[in-house]
Amino acid sequence: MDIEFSQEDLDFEKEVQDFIENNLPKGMDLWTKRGEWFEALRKKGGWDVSKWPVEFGGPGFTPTQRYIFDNEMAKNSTPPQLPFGVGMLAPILMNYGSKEQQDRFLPGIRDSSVNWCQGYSEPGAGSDLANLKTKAELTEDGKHYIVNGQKIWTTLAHIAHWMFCLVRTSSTGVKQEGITFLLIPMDDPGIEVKPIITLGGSHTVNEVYITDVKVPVENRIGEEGKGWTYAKGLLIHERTGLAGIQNSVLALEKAKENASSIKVGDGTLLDVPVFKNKIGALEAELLALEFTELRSLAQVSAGGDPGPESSIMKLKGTEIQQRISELNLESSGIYAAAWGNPVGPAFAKGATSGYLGARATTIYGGASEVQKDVISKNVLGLG
Amino acid sequence: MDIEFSQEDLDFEKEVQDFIENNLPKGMDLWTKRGEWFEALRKKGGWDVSKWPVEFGGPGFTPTQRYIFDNEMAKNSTPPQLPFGVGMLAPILMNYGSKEQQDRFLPGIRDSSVNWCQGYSEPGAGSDLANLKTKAELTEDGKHYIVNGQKIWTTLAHIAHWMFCLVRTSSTGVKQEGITFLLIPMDDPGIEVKPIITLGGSHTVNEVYITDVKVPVENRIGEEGKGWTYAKGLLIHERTGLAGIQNSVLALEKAKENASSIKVGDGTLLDVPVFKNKIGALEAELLALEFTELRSLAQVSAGGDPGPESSIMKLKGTEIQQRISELNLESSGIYAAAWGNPVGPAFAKGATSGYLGARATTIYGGASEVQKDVISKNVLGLG
Amino acid sequence: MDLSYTEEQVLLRDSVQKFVSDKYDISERNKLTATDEGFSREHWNQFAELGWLAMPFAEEDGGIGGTPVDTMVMMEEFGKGLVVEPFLATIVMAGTAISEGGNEKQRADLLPGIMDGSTIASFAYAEQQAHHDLNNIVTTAKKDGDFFLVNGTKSVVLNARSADKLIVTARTSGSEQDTDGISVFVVDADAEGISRSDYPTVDGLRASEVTFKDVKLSSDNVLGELDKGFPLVQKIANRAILALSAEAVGAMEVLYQDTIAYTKQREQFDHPLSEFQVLKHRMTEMFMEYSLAKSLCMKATMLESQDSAETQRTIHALKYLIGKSTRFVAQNAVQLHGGMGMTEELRVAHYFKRLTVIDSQFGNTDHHLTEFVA
Amino acid sequence: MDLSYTEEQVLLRDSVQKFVSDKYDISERNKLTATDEGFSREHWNQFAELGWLAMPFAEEDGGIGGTPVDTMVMMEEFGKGLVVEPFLATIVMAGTAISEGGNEKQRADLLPGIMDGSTIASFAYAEQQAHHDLNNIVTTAKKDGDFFLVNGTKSVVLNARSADKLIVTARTSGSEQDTDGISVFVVDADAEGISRSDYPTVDGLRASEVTFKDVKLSSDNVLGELDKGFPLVQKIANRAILALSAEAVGAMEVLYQDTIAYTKQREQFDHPLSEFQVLKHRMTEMFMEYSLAKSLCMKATMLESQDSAETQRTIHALKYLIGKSTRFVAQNAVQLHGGMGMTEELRVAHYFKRLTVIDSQFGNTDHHLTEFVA
Repeated sequence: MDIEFSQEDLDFEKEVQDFIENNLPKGMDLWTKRGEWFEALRKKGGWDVSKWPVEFGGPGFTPTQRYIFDNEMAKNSTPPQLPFGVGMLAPILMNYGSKEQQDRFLPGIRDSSVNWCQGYSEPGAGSDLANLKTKAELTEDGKHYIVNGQKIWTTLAHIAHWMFCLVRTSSTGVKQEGITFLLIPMDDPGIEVKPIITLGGSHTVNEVYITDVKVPVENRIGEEGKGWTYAKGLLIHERTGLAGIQNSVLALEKAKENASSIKVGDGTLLDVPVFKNKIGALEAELLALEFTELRSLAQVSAGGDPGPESSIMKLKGTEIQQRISELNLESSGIYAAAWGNPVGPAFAKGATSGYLGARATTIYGGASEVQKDVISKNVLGLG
Repeated sequence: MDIEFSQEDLDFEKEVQDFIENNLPKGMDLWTKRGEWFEALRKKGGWDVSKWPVEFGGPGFTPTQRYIFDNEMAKNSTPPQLPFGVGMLAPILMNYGSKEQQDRFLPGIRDSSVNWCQGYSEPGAGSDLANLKTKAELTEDGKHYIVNGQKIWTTLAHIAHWMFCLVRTSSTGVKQEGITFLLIPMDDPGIEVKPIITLGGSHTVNEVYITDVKVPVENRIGEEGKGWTYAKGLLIHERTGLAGIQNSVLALEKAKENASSIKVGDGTLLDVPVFKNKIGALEAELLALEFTELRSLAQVSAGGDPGPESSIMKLKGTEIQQRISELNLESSGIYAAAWGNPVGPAFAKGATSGYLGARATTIYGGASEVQKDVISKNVLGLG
Repeated sequence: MDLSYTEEQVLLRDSVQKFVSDKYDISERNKLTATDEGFSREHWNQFAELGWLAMPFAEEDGGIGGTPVDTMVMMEEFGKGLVVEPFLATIVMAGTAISEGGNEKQRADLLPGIMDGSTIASFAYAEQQAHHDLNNIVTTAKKDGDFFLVNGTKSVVLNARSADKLIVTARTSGSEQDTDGISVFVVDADAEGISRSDYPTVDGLRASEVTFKDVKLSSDNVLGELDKGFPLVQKIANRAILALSAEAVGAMEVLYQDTIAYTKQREQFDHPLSEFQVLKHRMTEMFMEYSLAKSLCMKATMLESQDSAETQRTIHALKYLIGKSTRFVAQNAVQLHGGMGMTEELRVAHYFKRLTVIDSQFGNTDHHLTEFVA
Repeated sequence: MDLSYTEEQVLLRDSVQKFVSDKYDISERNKLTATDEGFSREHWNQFAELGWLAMPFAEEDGGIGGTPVDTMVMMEEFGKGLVVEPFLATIVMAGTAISEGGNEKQRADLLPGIMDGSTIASFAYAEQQAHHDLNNIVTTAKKDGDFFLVNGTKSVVLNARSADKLIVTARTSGSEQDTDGISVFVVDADAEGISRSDYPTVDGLRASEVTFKDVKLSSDNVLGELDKGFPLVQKIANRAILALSAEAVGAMEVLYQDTIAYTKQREQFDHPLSEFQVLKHRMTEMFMEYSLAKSLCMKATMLESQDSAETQRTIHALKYLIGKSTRFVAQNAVQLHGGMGMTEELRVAHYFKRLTVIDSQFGNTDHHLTEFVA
């Protein structure tokens, strides 16, 4: 048992740190020179698609390398990629798509020239994702599907060129069967996108209405009726990713910094016991969660599966994200009330919307209550 | 709206205070002269049976008087009566017993010459009380029941002369029906009492084995098959009583006093922020719960029913009892480990057993989980 | 002891309830919060006609002579409707300042306009360095001959944009954290040297940063005793806390009931959400939090009405408990509404935002817990 | 990075597991706790034969040269079995004092007896006025010519009744709360002037109040540097906390698993308890608390093994988290066992009591949170 990385891994960590030091645009350049950054990552050997396997141009990282890579990126707040193409659709294409589909779609995904959105959720199917109703009927000639239905909570649908979509091709049998995985162009006249304004006041998610959209069968991934199987494996992966543990480590440091800038009496808010103890409790749990992630990584590195511990990461990770957002809300004091205009300390401007927006983390990607159902069943063996 | 008591109620309060001042034995006398205390209560006008109606020799208190009376008794830690006879069986006898039964049993209940225990719980029926299996079969001549079965968690069965008991006389239909209310003498050779030693190390509860006990039909209260109805009304009453709010007010003061006797650094434990804030949070909730009890009382005084608020009192009251017991456990510091021998500060001797024993409060008398089921159904209308 | 409302209080509650049910569905409220002032002058005039604006003021001042209990009755209903009119700023905050601090002439000059709805007023007390400490004031009012010159900036002044009068706290002696040396002034909102930066609040109301630059005031502007204004500030804060707490209780009632209604009709995994035991228990806990908060709100309000010695401690306990319970109820209302709870479409989001703001006003839950145990 | 056990550690774990499953069902344990000493000398000798008592000691001292990770492996299994033998007192506490504080002669004199099982030893450090502060010591060791005279009372000294040697902390200079001026002594448990009052502990072990009256010691009895003993005390406490935490992790594992098993077979309202969603989620939360505590226990133990600068802070975080999670897991294990959980009959009550005691040892959850944020 050894908590230190091996020398090889330490060398790799140094390599990543040096790369970031030399290539990450500084200050405002971060926004204007994102393209150059991704280009540098690509040239480094597929670091732009760090999770892709070697045969598709990825770097083929070991689990430990991937962990180190992700951590260093998080620590340096490097610009994120939109997850839908590179992170979500690509693995499905690689595993279940045909060679033609891979050749057709992967390049656009990789160079970010094509934006994707994920069409899974529906109004009647929240955490009960398999309960979806959007219907795809094969035309008589067997060449097209006619798709009708409605998707909701579709993140960035309003800037997407394509949507990967779960649709129902059969409604006999259990509801997980009869679901098919289709790729639908968003510029089809039968597609209508309506914004949903959320609690934090922002427009990220949308409703997508699909009316008589004609989708060629070439746009179907894998077999008809097997879409749920294709999507499910990735959902689990998505959920682990939603834990955002390294981001929380950074966010907690920032929250402490914010509190230390707030004068209270002769000290700062960070000296107020009730607040300080709350931070302490949170930090202790985060330390434990961080190491839980490492335990899971160690098991994967040793060729095992991620272990039962990994199941708790989304649950606990999102709860911690919410609690950190509460700390910032509280630090902003009376300015928590202000909207829009920056008044009070600089961080206060984002504090309330951060708090409001964070409520979504325990709802999206499988509500915490559903996660607990799943853990009690799959991990603890409770009916 | 007026938070003050009426002049009449204030006069009554004074009367109770004076009575206690003049009659309550002091110091160690409290243990040797209990009899005289109860005798004085009786002579005062049925104050020994403060909840009994006038026609049975009780004082006929108004709801407010009863509240004041109970509070003053709690504040002065007057010796409690065992609840089984005076508090639990008597109201059932008064409401459902025959004149003969009342004349036969009430005197012994009132003068404490006869100890009673409650035979409701069974091994297979915890919070699901109606699921009881103890069987009573009528003899052919219709003069006796032959009772067989087992009761558990029977408080003070080992010193009881009689047990009031729920037994099954029919097992067709829904399980709440077919339950009959019987009075069984504990000196019957078919009764065997086995002690259960609980977490706090004490012997209060027992298992009671009932084998071929022959009970005359004169010992049945009310009709056969209606026992559940008789017992149920009182269970609700028992549960409200279990909240122990005034006792918690006193116990919290005592817990603060205990903590203030523990030196920590240059102050006391009461100055340690994490501990102090925990007390503050508890005290605020207890203030709210105390006033919730008053709200309920006010509604009863005005001729209404106790209102939905009363349903939360057992739940929250027992949770608060447990939290107070945790404070004492923590104040006792390293001496929390010691058992039996008095070492460390005087209060530490009872602190750990108090903490262990308090775990029962959220289990007995309807587990908290069952209480929540009941509130969600009856108060919130959730199926 | 009598915890039931008087006949007048029942009538008052019913009239506010009727107003709310007639005027305040969420789309109506959204229209109001999108206007410049963020509320309706028409409603405000109606409040005046109904006598609501005169309620807390003494009969000798032309008011109705109500107590904080009457204000509680109204605020709880306002809370249920998320009413946006400036009752808190004008009647509770400024009104308390004038009625409790003003001399006969000041009361006669100022209260009639407040009661008839023609004067909007607010209370400018908060400052950036103060966090939640009422006594932490660096805005100064320096004696200059017969006058005072006021300099400083006040933060998050509610409805300042609409106000005719501002009640301002300033330091006339002592240093930053002294309770002594604080004075309370009443100022024309358009006095020379006053400038504002206006903004909407998270919950759709209006607030401003208000800067005072050599604003010239006379001793006629002083409410109460010079240098000894802190008890008045504390009194205003206490009344505001009671009002906000009653509003929060009303809002929590709507939230737990909306959540029950939503979970009954929303199906997941082939069952209404309301059949899931975990959600049933959660809603029970929401109801419990609401009930306990309501109890303590009633108790503290009655103690304040009867000027009890326990009042101050109970108010600290109350604002702590309100912060704790509103957070639990509001967060779980959103959680149980799922994605829909995150949208501006349902009213749950709006109640969530209002309750978030209430916790930030006059000291948050941590602040009052600290004061309570001090 | 490698978080798997070495081959030796796997063997070690398996051998402790085998011992526990052979020797430690709850009725066997009850027999042991009812004996005078509260544990079995036979078991202890077996521990020695299996090499467990020599595990943490350096090879040059005749030990096996294990790290705190090896101790963790054993303690976690001891925790699963609620093992009563004095491993914590003799090996972890006294053993650390001697191996980390003793000079070559002291190690050579004392360690062989400890490792072969013939010497039982304990650590007498706690005092009534200290609450949980390690540096708060009023027991004195006053220089008297070539000797020291020790006076004072030590509380809750584990296994003192069986001990041949006691490690004692005393003040050789400075005042009550100084970290300077603390010295650590090793004393014969039957030295003149030592008296004991023995009692059982809540969890069935043995402890004593130990009073020192003019106990005469020489400089040969000093472990480490005179007046500079505090870092050694801290080291002993840290090792004890790691051991107790691993034991607690083992005990929590049994509790959450026993609760799952019990709820599967116990029916209420015509369903096994395990089908009620509220209980399923509660058990999930118990599992989560256990998992997180286990993670932090592993991390802190590895940091201590590698003598990292982060160790001290992480150990404070750990003992805080262990206190928090054991309370949640133990309380809910009892709650979900219902009345049966309250009886001495099932083992859940015994684990509950052991975990309650662990929180009181070497600083409770509040104490370590306060230290963690200091």
